[in-house]
Amino acid sequence: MSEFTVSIGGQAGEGINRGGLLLARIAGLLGYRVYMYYDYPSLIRGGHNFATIRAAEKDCGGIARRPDFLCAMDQETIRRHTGIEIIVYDTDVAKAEGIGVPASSIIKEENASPIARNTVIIGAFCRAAGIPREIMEEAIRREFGSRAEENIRLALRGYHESREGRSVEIKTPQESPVMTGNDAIALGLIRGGLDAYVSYPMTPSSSILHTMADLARDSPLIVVHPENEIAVITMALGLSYAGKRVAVGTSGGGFCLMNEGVSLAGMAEIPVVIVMAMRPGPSTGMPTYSSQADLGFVLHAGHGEFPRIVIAPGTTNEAYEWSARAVHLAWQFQCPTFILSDKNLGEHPASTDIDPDFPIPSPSTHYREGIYRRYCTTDNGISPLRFPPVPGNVVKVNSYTHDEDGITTEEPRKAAAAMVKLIRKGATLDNEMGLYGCVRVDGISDAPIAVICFGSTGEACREVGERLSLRVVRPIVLEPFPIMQFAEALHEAEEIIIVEENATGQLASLIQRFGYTADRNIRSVNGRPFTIDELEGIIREVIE
Amino acid sequence: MSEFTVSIGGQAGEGINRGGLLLARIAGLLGYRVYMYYDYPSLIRGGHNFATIRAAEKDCGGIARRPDFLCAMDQETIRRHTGIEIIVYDTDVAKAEGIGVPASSIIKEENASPIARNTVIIGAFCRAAGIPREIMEEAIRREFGSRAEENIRLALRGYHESREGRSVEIKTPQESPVMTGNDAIALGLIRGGLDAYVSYPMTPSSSILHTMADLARDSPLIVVHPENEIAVITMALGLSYAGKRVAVGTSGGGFCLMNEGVSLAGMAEIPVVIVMAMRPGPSTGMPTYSSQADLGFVLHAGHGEFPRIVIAPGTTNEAYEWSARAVHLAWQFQCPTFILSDKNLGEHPASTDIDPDFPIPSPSTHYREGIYRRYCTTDNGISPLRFPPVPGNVVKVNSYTHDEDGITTEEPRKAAAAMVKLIRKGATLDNEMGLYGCVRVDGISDAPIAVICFGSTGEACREVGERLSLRVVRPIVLEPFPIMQFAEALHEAEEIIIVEENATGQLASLIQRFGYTADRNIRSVNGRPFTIDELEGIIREVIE
Amino acid sequence: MKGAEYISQTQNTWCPGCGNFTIQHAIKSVLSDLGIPREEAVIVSGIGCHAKIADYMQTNSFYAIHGRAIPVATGISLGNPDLTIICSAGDGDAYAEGLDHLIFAAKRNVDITVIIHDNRVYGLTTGQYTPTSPPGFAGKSTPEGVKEDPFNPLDLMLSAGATFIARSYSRDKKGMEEVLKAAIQHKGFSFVEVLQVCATFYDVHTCYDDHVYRLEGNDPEDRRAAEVLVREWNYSGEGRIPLGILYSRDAPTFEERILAGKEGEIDRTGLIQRAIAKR
Amino acid sequence: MKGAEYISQTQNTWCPGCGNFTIQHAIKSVLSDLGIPREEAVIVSGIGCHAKIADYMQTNSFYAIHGRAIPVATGISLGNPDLTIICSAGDGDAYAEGLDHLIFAAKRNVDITVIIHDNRVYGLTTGQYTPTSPPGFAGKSTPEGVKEDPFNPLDLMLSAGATFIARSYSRDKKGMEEVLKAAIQHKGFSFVEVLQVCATFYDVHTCYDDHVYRLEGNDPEDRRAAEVLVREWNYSGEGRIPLGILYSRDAPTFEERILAGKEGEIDRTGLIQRAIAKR
Ligand SMILES: Cc1ncc(C[n+]2csc(CCOP(=O)(O)OP(=O)(O)O)c2C)c(N)n1
Ligand SMILES: Cc1ncc(C[n+]2csc(CCOP(=O)(O)OP(=O)(O)O)c2C)c(N)n1
Ligand code: SF4
Ligand code: SF4
Ligand SMILES: [Mg+2]
Ligand SMILES: [Mg+2]
Repeated sequence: MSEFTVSIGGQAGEGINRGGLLLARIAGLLGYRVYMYYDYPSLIRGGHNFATIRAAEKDCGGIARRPDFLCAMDQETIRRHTGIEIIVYDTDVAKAEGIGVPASSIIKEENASPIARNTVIIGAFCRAAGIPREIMEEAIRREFGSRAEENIRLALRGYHESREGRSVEIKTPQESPVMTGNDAIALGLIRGGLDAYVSYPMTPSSSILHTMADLARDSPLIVVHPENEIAVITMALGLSYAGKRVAVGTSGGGFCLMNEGVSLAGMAEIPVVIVMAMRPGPSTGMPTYSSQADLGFVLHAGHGEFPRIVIAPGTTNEAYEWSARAVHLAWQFQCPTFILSDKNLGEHPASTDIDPDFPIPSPSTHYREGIYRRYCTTDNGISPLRFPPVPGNVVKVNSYTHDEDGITTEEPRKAAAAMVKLIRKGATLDNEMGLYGCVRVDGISDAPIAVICFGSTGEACREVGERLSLRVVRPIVLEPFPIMQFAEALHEAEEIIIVEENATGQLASLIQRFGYTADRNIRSVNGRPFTIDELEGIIREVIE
Repeated sequence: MSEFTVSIGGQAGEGINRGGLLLARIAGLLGYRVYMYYDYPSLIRGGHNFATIRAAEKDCGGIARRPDFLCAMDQETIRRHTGIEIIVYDTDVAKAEGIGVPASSIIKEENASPIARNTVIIGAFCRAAGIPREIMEEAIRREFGSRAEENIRLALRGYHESREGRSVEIKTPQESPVMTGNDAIALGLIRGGLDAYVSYPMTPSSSILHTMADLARDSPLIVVHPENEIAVITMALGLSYAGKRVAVGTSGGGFCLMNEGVSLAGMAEIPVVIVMAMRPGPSTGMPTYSSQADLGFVLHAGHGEFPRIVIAPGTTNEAYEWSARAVHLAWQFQCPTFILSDKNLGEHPASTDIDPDFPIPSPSTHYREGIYRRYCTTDNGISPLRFPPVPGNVVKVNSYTHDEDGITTEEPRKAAAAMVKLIRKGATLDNEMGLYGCVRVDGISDAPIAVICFGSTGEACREVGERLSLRVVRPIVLEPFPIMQFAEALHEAEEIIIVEENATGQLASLIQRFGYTADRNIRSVNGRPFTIDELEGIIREVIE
Repeated sequence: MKGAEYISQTQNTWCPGCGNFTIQHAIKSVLSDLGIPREEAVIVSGIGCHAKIADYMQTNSFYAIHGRAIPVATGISLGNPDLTIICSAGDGDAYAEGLDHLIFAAKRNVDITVIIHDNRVYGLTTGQYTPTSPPGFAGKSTPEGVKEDPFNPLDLMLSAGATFIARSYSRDKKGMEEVLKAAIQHKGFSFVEVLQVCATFYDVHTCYDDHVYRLEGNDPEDRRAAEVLVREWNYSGEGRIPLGILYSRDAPTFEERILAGKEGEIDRTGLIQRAIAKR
Repeated sequence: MKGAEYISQTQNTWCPGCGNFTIQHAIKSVLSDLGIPREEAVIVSGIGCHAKIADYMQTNSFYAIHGRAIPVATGISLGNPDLTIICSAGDGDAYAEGLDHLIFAAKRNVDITVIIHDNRVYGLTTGQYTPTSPPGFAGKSTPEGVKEDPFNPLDLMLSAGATFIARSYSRDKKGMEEVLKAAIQHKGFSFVEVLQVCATFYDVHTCYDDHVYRLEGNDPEDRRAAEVLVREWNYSGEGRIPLGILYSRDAPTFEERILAGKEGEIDRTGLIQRAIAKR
């Protein structure tokens, strides 16, 4: 097997995520590129969780097909996941045709914590998949650190009680970290120059907060979790005004509460990066599942009109690099800058190669000395950004329509000038984005059929595109919409298929504004990502 | 003069608005249809306020040209408003070429309150414009009620100190009330079945709250002004759940805070009417001026996807009738329903004929008895709406993705079904809107050049359309977009000019989604309405 | 109605040992005892573990959004004051995200019962500090310990004008039932803080077991005494933790004040005609 | 710097007789007296009449949005704790729209000075009731009188943990200057409630003139005494109204606690490498 997929399933609280991560580590040490999909309902104990780890030759961001192996922690897992070749399960709690080990008894005998049962099962899986013991042990050592020895003992018990099933290929070991999109966003923001992160927990953005809080332990990074999202965004704007580079993170409901702050940032030209992680709505919706239904909202959020940047990375690497750039761009253009992510990108670990020294341009600042006017008129609409104290000067920012000094005005001519300044800044921004590769093309770049998608749907589309020889066009930057690059990417395309995870076709509606109409729309609203086979089937159907 | 315009100007706190209303009453009693534009900065005392009253033969919703008369309370008014034929002013505080009266001295002599100085000046104006004393007196009686006699005395002093200037025509008296768009919205909501109004003050929506609070004095109407806009919308949803027909009102910043509640209303299918009165943004912007820059925001507000209705009335009559319909539609379709208004519609009084018995269909309810399931599946996506207590049943509403009983679900099939139900309801709504005249056509309905606009810009466009023999197409309903009616209205149009009061062309962008591209865009961002002459000039330029 | 009839068929997903079970069953018993049929009771909840009670109770329910259960409940109560409205809110919900609404409900004396499932942690989002977490609490957002001290919600409620203030504990079902019964019967705003043990993220039941005591013979109308009782334990450090009704007084409710004279139907045509006449 | 240098050239549009003038000039004098140059002072304001002070002061300023001055000020203070941050908020602003932030700033002991321009009315929106309007106040949204009683913001602040609580009056400039000087010098959260007369919508200066008195010889560290003083007047009815510093205590600030050990530059590459190594 040059590629394999293994799932692990059980109840919340049984360590399914951790088990999945361990499996991902094992696959990584075997020399595979890995991607893990993690499915869990919004509860703390019970229910049914599962993780599906795909081990492939090349980078991937989607799960391809029915797994080859299943690690079942309970009967429910066996009931739900059918048609799988090799099932490894706990004979103490479940019945199945497959490779059973008495995991619960082993835990009892070893006097271990019940949560460690996953290790026993994974040990059994390693034997079944012909994975060398040393690799298993090394993976456990890395995953569990100080608690490694105990876990190795448990895994070996599982290993010995198991038997061989079907062997996976062993490749050249490599050392890429397996990290989630949220990890990559956190690290990217730090790379981009972040000084502070402010956030109120909300799935699927919370793990950025947790990672940031962890990283802040021994660094000057400031991390604050305030009383609610309104405080988050306004506190962030205060930090930004005082000279800190700051980001916030949230999901739909929390983002609603930030809208007024976004509009303030737009008017007062206070830079801030906003990570907006989508999940299915409306309202509370399905907190632990994924969606792409907030694109239109983010493009229009906040009252009034002002330049904004909306970036939707589609891979973990892109999440890192574009988050770093987002910080730069936000401070360069002094406007709210969005990382539009979702659960599928944010919470799923994948093999990643990120450059800790990824280069970021330093922002240009024109102000030298003399009188400082926060909103002074310039050709490109960008006024020099300074932070108090500016010797001999005051820095006045204002949510009202204001003059160059930041003083409120209601005079029609000055009001129009203030708006013209914002619009001009938007035009400068639009130009500057031409320097970046804002549209990614995968598959066959001159194929007549083009699949258009954005964000986390991109990886599944890419793989299907490769399989079916289609062109796959994915704008990474959605605002300002990179129409030149997009038009070029679609040059001579004859048929357009739009794939997106929402009900009303928000990407379709966006590109329609630029004169591109979809011939076919593929949409999904159940919160689960398209699997690659499923998407392949649907696309095959529409193109035939 | 078969039509005339008079302005009154002075400082905030000098009764400019009241003076304007008195002038409007006078013009009304003279047999004119009147419209008053009121311009004031965001302050309580001082500054410069003015009201411009247009008295015309037919209904109008815009000011046409330089006024014929100016009532100046101070020198600043004379300085700012130039080129006016007849200026009536207070010789005690200003110098001008015109008709001066010692208004301040008169006030002192009469021992009257300084705020009554406007009455003296208006008395002087009446003489100057050849307006019969009896009409002036009758207008004062109606405007001032118990304080009429004192004001008549003051007006007569002004009248006697004045002289004739240029006489306006006296028409057949009529009895149409002069009311603002906000008044009309309030009365329309009540006509539509409103039981409760919840609002936090925010210009230019506040006067709806004030009118409602006043009307609630001797009626079962419930009016609540809670701690903030988040409480407003959630309290409203509580009232709605309990069986009350409820509306809320706000402007951009407050609406930002309501977004989460809007999304909740969408998911839980709780009806509510939201009056969203636009002013220039972003952020605090210019609170007392007007704008049409929140269209895109309102169309996309709230995370996730759900049916919504967005109605933008363009005249006071439309404000009344569509507000009444809005209540009906919101409860019929159980979704957030917006009245998208602005300062120019909401705060400017105009002669209005509204039918206190304007008919509203009664909502159909299919639930009879037996088991009640709040979200039961139906062909048209509409589940019967009942309010607790429902004998023998419970009514469960839920912000999570839910099943027919209102119980949380994360099961992919049920989740998709819940979304399909919402989308189906949207389709039913779309159909139903075909029964209403959602698109208004003025001017020459088959002219090759079509001006497209929405909301309060409509009246100025209509007049210019009539003058220049253009077709004027104005969608009153913007969501669900009435594409059939709109297409019909644009049948064989050869050139499209879009007029809107924003910077980025939000209406243009909306119709672009339906394949209509503007040939010319006319936009404005200074917070002031297009005057008719100004707009005529611009349109002439682009069509020549 | 029997207690069991108030419990829905929905699969319960609270962790074993979770204090929410006690609250759910106490509500059920009290509704049954008070003879309030399920169609006349409404559970309004925010979002969080606690909030799942909306699904689990076979009563009317409004499963609202994080932090906003209280204004929703206020609206329901204004819309139909005959309903028995119980608002189940979390500590993250009511003390952080939506604290203002809690204070205003107390200020207005809204006639609802608010139960705070105070587990002193964000349960559903897997363990961050809340405004009542003890100093130094190391949650996922504060791995080095929280950098602010808790406030005392009972103290805030007293200052805000609450007319009924009580505390219960999720391992004292009987005491909780007594408190809830009184709370539901109290005319006006009833605030019930429950020390609800979170078995997974902040299990301090042994500490509570050691420190709680049931109030006996206190006069809840004695405001001065209430002030002392309320501050006996400050959510940080040690101190005896009084359970029971700490404070109670009579006052007109918001509903009474707002709805006075509002019986009957609106004469719409008349109202509009009168308004027109004034214009 | 001389006092006048703190006043900007912007045309002032407060009504004649408005109490905001006193606050503006007291701030100016105190900044001058304390030798805080204007480039090191930041005025943060919400929206309302009071908030125009941001335009009128020739200092740094962040003219924010209604109700959110306090979290903005908190952010600025965390970003640069060396700045002197004065937050001018209205009673609508800080007691209604954004009450939660006020309570959290007190809870955290954020090192800012919050001045509430409490005119007990929404001035800029032309006269609606606020949370401190007296019972029965007939504003534009409550023509028949407000249907709820005011709360006592000082009492709430004490419960929330504020470390400095004072009250001033806009017709006592000298007293106000003393209070403001102490407030700015206080390390931690300083809450200054100003009874600011609104000349246009709620002019109760004669009533205040009759009832206010300056505190003398009270020990601000005596919490029990503070409780009594704070409740001497409850924003409804009569009662003597104490002016001055009602309460003050020492405590570590939020900035000290959050920023401890955070000096120096972030080693970005190192941080990222370490994170990668753990994955
Ligand atoms: C506006 C918003 N912000 C954040 C969240 C994410 N969220 C869901 S529950 C919760 C915390 C719940 O804590 P608590 O109220 O204490 O309830 P518990 O789970 O402890 O019962 C949060 C932050 C949300 N749903 N909505
Ligand atoms: C979110 C939001 N809601 C409402 C408003 C409208 N608004 C502006 S000022 C104000 C009230 C101000 O009252 P207060 O804070 O007491 O200030 P004052 O004018 O009395 O100084 C309101 C409601 C707003 N700007 N933003
Ligand atoms: S996490 Fe805590 S509060 Fe939530 S269900 Fe489990 S024990 Fe209960
Ligand atoms: S309305 Fe009141 S608070 Fe506002 S400026 Fe005038 S007097 Fe001052
Ligand atoms: Mg909790
Ligand atoms: Mg005020």
